[in-house]
Amino acid sequence: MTVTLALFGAFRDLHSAPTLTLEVDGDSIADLRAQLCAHLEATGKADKRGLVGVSAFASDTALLRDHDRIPADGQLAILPPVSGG
Amino acid sequence: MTVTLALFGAFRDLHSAPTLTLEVDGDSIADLRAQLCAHLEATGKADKRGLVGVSAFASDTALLRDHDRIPADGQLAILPPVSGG
Amino acid sequence: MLIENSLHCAVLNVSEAALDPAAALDFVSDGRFGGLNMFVGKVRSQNHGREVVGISYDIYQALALNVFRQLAAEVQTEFGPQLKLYVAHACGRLKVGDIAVVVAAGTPHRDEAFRACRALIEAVKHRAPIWKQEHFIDGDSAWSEGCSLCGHEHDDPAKPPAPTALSPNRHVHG
Amino acid sequence: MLIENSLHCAVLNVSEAALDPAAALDFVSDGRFGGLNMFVGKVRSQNHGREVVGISYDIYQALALNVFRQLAAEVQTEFGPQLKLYVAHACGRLKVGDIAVVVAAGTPHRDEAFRACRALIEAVKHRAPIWKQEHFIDGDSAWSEGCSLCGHEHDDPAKPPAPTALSPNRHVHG
Repeated sequence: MTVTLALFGAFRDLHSAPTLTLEVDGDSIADLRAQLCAHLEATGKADKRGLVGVSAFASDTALLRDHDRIPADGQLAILPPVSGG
Repeated sequence: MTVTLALFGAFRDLHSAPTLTLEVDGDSIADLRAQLCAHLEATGKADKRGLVGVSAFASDTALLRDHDRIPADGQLAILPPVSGG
Repeated sequence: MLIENSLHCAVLNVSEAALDPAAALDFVSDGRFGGLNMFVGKVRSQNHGREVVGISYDIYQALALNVFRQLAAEVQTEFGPQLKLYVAHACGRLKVGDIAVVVAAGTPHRDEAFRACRALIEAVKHRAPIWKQEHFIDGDSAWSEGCSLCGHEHDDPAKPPAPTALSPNRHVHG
Repeated sequence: MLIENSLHCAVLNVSEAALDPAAALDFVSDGRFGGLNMFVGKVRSQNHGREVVGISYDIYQALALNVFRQLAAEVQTEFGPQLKLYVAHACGRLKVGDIAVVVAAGTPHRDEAFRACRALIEAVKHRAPIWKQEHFIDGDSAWSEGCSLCGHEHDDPAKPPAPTALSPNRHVHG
């Protein structure tokens, strides 16, 4: 499925757009996480793999855990460790 | 000596003036405390004796303990239990 | 000793000036400080189940200002010199919703700001020469029971009344 | 569920509006409440020994508002329905001294006001989808290390970097 991943914080540096579009084989957040790491490695951004490992995924309303399914509309966000306030 | 005692809080009800003048035999705060109680009893205000027991005495700059001397100018205040804020 | 300009203390007669929380925040702000905490005490409409319409504060002003400075110095001793403190208390008759006291602390980090502000308002409540007279809706008024400033060292010529379950705020010789 | 009108949440773009502590105090005021506590977080000029000239906050706004409501509901569960809460966070580029976040709590008594305000700012700092990029005087910028929102239940495909003494704020899977 096609996933559109909104980018925040340190993931803003990945590229100039505010989202990253990715074809994901599988439907779980764990699948997305693994394939995002592979994508980063393949595109010369292996330095961000560690950050993916400590990042969460979320929709507008909730955090998504690794066993959760990717939302049907493929719209979600990757949230690196937060530092508000 | 002549003591002028500024009245605050519940001691405001003692009479209409903001101070009470008292002749004290002795020079310690303990003397003042005992003679204030006697004065209250003699003037029909024995109901305030309990309040004197939990009250402190002070000058503009410091609390005075029972073993302290009454300031030479005889100016001090009686402080019932406080309830600021 | 408090560093110059790191402390603001005031007693304000309500007929002349109202307490100003914005001024408190401004005062404790500093380019080095990331955390500001402020406590605002207001007159509330109920106390011990009785409806309150107002409170009169009686303050021994000269001593109160000296006590505020002393309490602030103690807080600064605990939290260190990177600290600005503000304390202002209203004197006179207030109505429900009016501000009785403003305490604020500014520090580099938020934990110290919260703890310093809390320490200072607790000290002001328990140790400053301030008395509260509540005015009830039925026309009755009463001076609040409070915290005794007596030390433990003296012999009382008069026995203090025993605290009761009806006077939970009474700290006899506390 | 929060009682209607007992919670105000906002994310404000600094190009459009500044945070307003006075509005926060007004919001959490109530005739029943004697205690208001407010935390104001400001951009400070130093962090980990480096001179900071500004901070950019990046916020996932839709989720942040939902998270603020969830965190406030948790605080209300802890402290009860006699509580008003306010939380507002700035989004965009701030300079030293600008306000980044305002959290306030109003309650009948001061202890709950302090504790509810503290609980809410801690939750906002650790759990809201907000990211801070510090701008240093030498022209360098860096996203702050922060608190991971990952649960502990997943198997990481990539090993997280170990925390080091130089990154005391890093809570890996915290």
